[in-house]
Amino acid sequence: MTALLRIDRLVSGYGEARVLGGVSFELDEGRSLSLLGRNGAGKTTLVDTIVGVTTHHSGTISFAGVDLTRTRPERRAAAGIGWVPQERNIFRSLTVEENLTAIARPGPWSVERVYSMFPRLKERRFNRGNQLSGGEQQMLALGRALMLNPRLLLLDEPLEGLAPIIVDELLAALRKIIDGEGMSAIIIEQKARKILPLTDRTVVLERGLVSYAGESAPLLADSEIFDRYLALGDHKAATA
Amino acid sequence: EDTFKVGLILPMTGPFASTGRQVEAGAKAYIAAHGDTVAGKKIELVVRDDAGTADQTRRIAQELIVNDKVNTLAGFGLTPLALSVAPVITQAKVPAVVMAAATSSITQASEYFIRTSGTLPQYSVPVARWAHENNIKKVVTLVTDYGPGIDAETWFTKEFKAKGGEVVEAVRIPLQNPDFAPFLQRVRDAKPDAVFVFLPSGVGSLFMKQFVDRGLAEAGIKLIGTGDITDDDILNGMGKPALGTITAHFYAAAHDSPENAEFVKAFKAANNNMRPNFMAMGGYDGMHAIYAALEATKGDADGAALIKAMKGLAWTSPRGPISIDPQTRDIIQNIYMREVKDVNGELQNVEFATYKDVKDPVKAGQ
Amino acid sequence: MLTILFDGIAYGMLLFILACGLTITLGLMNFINLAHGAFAMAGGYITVVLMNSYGVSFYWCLPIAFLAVALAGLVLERLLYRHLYSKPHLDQVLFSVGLVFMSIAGAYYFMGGQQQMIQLPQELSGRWDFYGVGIGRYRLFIIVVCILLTITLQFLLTKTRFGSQLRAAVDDGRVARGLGINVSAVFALTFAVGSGLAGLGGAMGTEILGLDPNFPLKFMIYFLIVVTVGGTSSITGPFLAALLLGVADVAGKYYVPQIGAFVIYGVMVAVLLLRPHGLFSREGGR
Amino acid sequence: MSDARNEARKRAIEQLRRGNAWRLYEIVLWIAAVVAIFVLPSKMLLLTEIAITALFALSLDLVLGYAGIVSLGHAAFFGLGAYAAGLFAKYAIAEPVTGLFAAAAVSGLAGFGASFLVLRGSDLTRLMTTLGIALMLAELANQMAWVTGGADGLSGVTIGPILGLFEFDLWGRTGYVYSLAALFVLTFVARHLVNSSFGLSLRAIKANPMRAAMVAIPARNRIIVIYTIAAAYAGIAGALLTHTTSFVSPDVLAFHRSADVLLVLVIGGVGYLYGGIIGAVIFTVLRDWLSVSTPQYWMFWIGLILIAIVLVGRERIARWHTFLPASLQAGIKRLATWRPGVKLKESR
Amino acid sequence: MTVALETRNLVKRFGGFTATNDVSLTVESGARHALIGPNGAGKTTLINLLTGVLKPTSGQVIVDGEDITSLSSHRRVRRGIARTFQINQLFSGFTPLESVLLAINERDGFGRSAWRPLAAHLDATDEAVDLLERFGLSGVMGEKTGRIAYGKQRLLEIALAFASRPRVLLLDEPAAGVAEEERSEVLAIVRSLPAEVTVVLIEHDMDLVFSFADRISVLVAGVVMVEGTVGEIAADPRVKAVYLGEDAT
Ligand SMILES: Nc1ncnc2c1ncn2[C@@H]1O[C@H](COP(=O)(O)OP(=O)(O)OP(=O)(O)O)[C@@H](O)[C@H]1O
Ligand SMILES: Nc1ncnc2c1ncn2[C@@H]1O[C@H](COP(=O)(O)OP(=O)(O)OP(=O)(O)O)[C@@H](O)[C@H]1O
Ligand SMILES: [Mg+2]
Ligand SMILES: [Mg+2]
Repeated sequence: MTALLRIDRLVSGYGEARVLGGVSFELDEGRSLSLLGRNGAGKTTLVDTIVGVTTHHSGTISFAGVDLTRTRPERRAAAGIGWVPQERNIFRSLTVEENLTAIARPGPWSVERVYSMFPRLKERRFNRGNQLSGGEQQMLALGRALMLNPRLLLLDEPLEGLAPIIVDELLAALRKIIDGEGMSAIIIEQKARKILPLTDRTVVLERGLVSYAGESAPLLADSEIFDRYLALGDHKAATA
Repeated sequence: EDTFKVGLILPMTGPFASTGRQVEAGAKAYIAAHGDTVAGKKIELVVRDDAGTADQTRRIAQELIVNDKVNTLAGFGLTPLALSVAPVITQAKVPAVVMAAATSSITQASEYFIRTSGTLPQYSVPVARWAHENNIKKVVTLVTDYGPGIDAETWFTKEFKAKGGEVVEAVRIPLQNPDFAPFLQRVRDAKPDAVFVFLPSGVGSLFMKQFVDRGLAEAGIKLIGTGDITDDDILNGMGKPALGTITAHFYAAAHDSPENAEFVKAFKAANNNMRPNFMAMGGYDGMHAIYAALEATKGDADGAALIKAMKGLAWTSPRGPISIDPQTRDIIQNIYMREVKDVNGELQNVEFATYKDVKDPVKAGQ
Repeated sequence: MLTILFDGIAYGMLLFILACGLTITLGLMNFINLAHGAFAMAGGYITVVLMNSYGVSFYWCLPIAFLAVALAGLVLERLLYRHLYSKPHLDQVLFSVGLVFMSIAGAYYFMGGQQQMIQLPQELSGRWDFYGVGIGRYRLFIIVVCILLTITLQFLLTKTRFGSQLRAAVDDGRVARGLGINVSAVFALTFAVGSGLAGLGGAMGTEILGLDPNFPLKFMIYFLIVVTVGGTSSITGPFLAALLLGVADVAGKYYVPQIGAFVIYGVMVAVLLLRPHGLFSREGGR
Repeated sequence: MSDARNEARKRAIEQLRRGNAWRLYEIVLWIAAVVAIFVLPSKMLLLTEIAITALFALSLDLVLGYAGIVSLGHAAFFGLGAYAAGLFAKYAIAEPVTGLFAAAAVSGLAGFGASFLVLRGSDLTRLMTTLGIALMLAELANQMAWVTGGADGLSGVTIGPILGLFEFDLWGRTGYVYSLAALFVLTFVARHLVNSSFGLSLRAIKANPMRAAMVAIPARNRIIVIYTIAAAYAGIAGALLTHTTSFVSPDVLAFHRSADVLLVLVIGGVGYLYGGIIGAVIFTVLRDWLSVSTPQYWMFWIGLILIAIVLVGRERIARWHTFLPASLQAGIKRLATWRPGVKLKESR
Repeated sequence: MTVALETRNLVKRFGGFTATNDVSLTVESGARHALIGPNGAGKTTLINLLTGVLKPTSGQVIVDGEDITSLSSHRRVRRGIARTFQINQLFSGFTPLESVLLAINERDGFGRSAWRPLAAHLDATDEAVDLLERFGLSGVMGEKTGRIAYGKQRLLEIALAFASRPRVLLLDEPAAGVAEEERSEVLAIVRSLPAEVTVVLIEHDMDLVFSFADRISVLVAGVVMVEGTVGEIAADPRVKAVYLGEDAT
């Protein structure tokens, strides 16, 4: 069985500037991956490159056996990639409902199902994108990505700004989506411990390079390994 | 030193570009017909575009005099354009032949201006006279709200009132005006015998259409005006609505004379079948004035000498007999009353009456 | 009195028909397309040439002008415009003014500088007298066409998914693409429709406004006024604005001709001071 | 620790200094402008026009490039200045420098009044509000014929010698020197203005008004001030036109003038002061050259060039030297980063 | 203790929707006050009302005993109120140095100084450099703000609020998007502000809230549901039900 997503020696950035310096990893269908790393490590850049909205320099991205490296972003979405951008980027002149329907693709996720996951959105369905609270925008961004009925979800800090109770619900929902429906996901999160239990694999980025790629479990289980890749000491060393 | 340069400054682009084209074509038609050497000098025409902006006209004039060493300036599509060069030509002592601009005051702004077009009062007054003679008692005037329009309104009204007529209303239309509806409705509601109209030439055709569409003609209101509204250049495209319009002007392409027949033929041949209008005539006769003056000075290109030679010139132009008033340097010419008629499938301004040797009434009155 | 009202409405509708394409390109696509008038002019010249040289009926000219100009718009969009969506507004101004200049010179070259005229079919010229109110037939025709257009456009833009996709693409093109909206196709199609509408406006406007190479510059201000006063977030806004401006302008010129020239600008400035985002824009809209 | 701090401090000051140091291209530009007096005697009039347009565009840059307020009616202030200078010379004092002050005062006052109208609204709204104001003024100039001479223009304006010493000559040399001097002084002032705290706050208002308010910037206040200053600048430009042509007609207020100056500024690039000057040089020279070579169709070529500028991108045009061979590039770079007080060889 | 910040019956309606419903809140001077509540409860709206970004439908805002309800935003900042935004509001074309310098100069009343070059404000530059250093931004001091990583932008957002040396500091989810290990540092900097500075913090990260605040108000559907000490709030079953969820610390 081939991997759902295969990234090979990917170099990308913004215009001339290169942020990712050759990143490789794979993700199988139905599995999930935590993407970790400090501020500025290039996590967002990686996800955005998979979506196709950064400048690609070299390397390949293949998805479900098809090479997507040169495919336009809208085609990638059609191929089954759903995206929650870091800054949410809700379409501000569309209502909540239009935000969901404008990009919808057929599949199990419908407006009603998103509403049942986030009742708050249903209450605000006629509000326009720029009239939502930060957390509501976050919910909408996630709902919007689900409306694409993707095979792979790319979540860039999806928990940021959500109330704890919603975070819990959301994590549960994500688990259900990944385990129950076989959707794959790449999740970026600042608080590694929140998502490590949820994901099978982990990639840690450091200055545009992969510093750890492997199972998630050992990171959680062994605090020494966790610290080596993700904790403060390392941070101090780097800025000194 | 064997060339004699004429700097022709015209609006070749912008809203008044058609003026520029006609004048230029007229001037070129003259050169084509009369050769390019006069009194041993080769005439060279330097055409420049001022886009209808006065400070450009002024700069170009100055540059032509200082750098290109032109011997005469000519052209000037609009009054402010002509006025802006007045200080320059006075200082540099270079004659300037006004070929299109039509406000009376221009020639007073400098001793070095002469004019071969005409002045609005010159052909507005005859309309008033004709209207009076033809039993029109109540008139509404309708003019574009800028210098020439106001000139036309003033002088028509003055003459018409003097003859005992009544101007019931004076309507002015803004220069930028997409729709005539409210103004025409006003005219209609005033129920005059006739409406006297001056509009810049392109606009005239639209006006005419709406005039008919709105049923003013049916309501018995006669359309009279200066020849600008039945500009020969576009008259033929106006179609039926234009028929029967009475206008006064110094030139009609249909003017019946051998000189004119020849001119029109040559002009059309050289300009892709474009019909000459009064602006082309201004350009044509302007060149004649320059030629004749140079002839008279025997090739002496000195500005003062040229101006002196131009004063009092008299000749038979395609438009009829004309002369340059030695006192005012303005043109004296016949003004014709014309009616738009269908002549062999083409609309023409057909002349039916003549006011002979009309002077600019403004200066005549002073 | 009622005649003036009718004339005002008709004049407003004429403004609207010319401006509604711009409502789409400027209002919805957020592209400052000052060359809108050039597309309108193209529609006008197509009509003039077809009617005067080939004797095509006026009614046929309208759809032909729409389609031909839409096609031209599409080609230009693919070749040039699409590179400019992401550029600053000022670049768009520069570009479209460049296009205006070229179109003016082009029109001079091919069509000459004089006013072009068309002869309307018999049934559209003249007017009816309806209990003392003069109803110009052509003016009535314009009003009817306008109302139909407005309804269709409003439906397309607010009630269809295409409309949402368009607005999403304008709000944030990068993210819209990342979420599967074919932004370039949406823009191309919209731009083509906008241009086509300009062409239609030009074809219908020739009779009343005339047509000469300066058309794009001469009427640019009026298009912009309608769109600005109406607000850029809907089609109905500019529609109502055009009505208001038309009636105000005609009535102003009829009743107080001395200040007739100021009316339309005065109304515009007053409206914009009171409602900076346009008379009929939703609060907080773009 | 304090070493690192000192280092950071030095970098900071260096960074800020770089912002307002005289650049080589500026110096070259001014020298070239002065040299032109002697080597291009036949082009004085064109150069005068360039200087006036440049000043006018500079004025627009102050509001557009720095405060982010677009305007399609900037000719209102230019025209007011032109008329003010004309009337002032005709009825009061014929000496032009006094006239400049008079024009600046009139336009500045008008700008102060108008600034309240552009405080709110989007780009489009401001564009149209300013346009509306200018068009109404133009119409007013047309209708108030008893003051302005109406559509025929204000003639009979005679301008005295500058400071009672220098007569305007037919070749336009005095006019050029006069305009250039005004341009230089005002650019110098503007340079200080935009490189100060005040200038930074303007750019902040343009970049993000909400945050600007949250760092205590009184946006209304600042906009009113800069708008008034810019209007005075435009008025001076208009006055220079009156002084060098001794004639005023309503097209000083016309729409095309507002549009042209916007084009000029955008061609040259907004927000760095010299955009107006460079744009004026490019636009005026091109237009003159094209309209001499093809009086009827020059608009076509200008249009083509505008489109090309946009499509190629001003940044890329500005980086033309990157297409040169590497050795030349290095040389140019060194020259371009040169500042007074730094020896050529040292700068890297 | 004196009251630094007070709202009286503050109401904000958007059309038919009431985002802030009769909120009367008092925050004592020098307090470390947290404001929590579900998404869409109206926390940001309240901050917007306090800072003049929004105008209240009714009610008053009082700072240091003075009614500032009708003052514009920049005047409020002058009176010592500063804030951060939940969604970054930065000058993306400025460098962090310029941004901070701007805030400092405005605070010191040099905003109108139109002749003196920026580099000549030496004290301000020093202060700016120190501030950037404290937030770990001196490395990117000279880069365009739009190009630095999101997390650093968040830090700049806070630094800007600091630059105006507020007496009342309103922080709207300052830690969102900041790396986990830096969060506590940021809050440590906030905590190290002089004791008389009043801080109101909105945050969904309960670890931070509980370690930082001495009092907490819980806002639900535009209404203050409860207010109390950390212990009281953490134990309150209603707060658990609507906000904290079960497994909260
Ligand atoms: N638009 C841009 N242009 C240029 N450089 C950029 C741009 N956006 C980000 N960068 C640079 O790319 C690098 C990686 O940024 P990225 O946003 O991918 O980091 P991240 O790991 O997502 O960080 P964070 O946790 O803060 O979101 C940073 O050094 C940043 O300065
Ligand atoms: N301009 C507006 N028009 C209509 N409703 C609005 C507007 N702005 C905000 N709202 C609504 O007001 C409510 C309160 O929003 P607010 O941003 O204050 O929430 P919040 O408590 O900060 O939430 P979060 O924790 O998610 O940031 C939300 O439901 C939002 O949808
Ligand atoms: Mg990120
Ligand atoms: Mg919030």
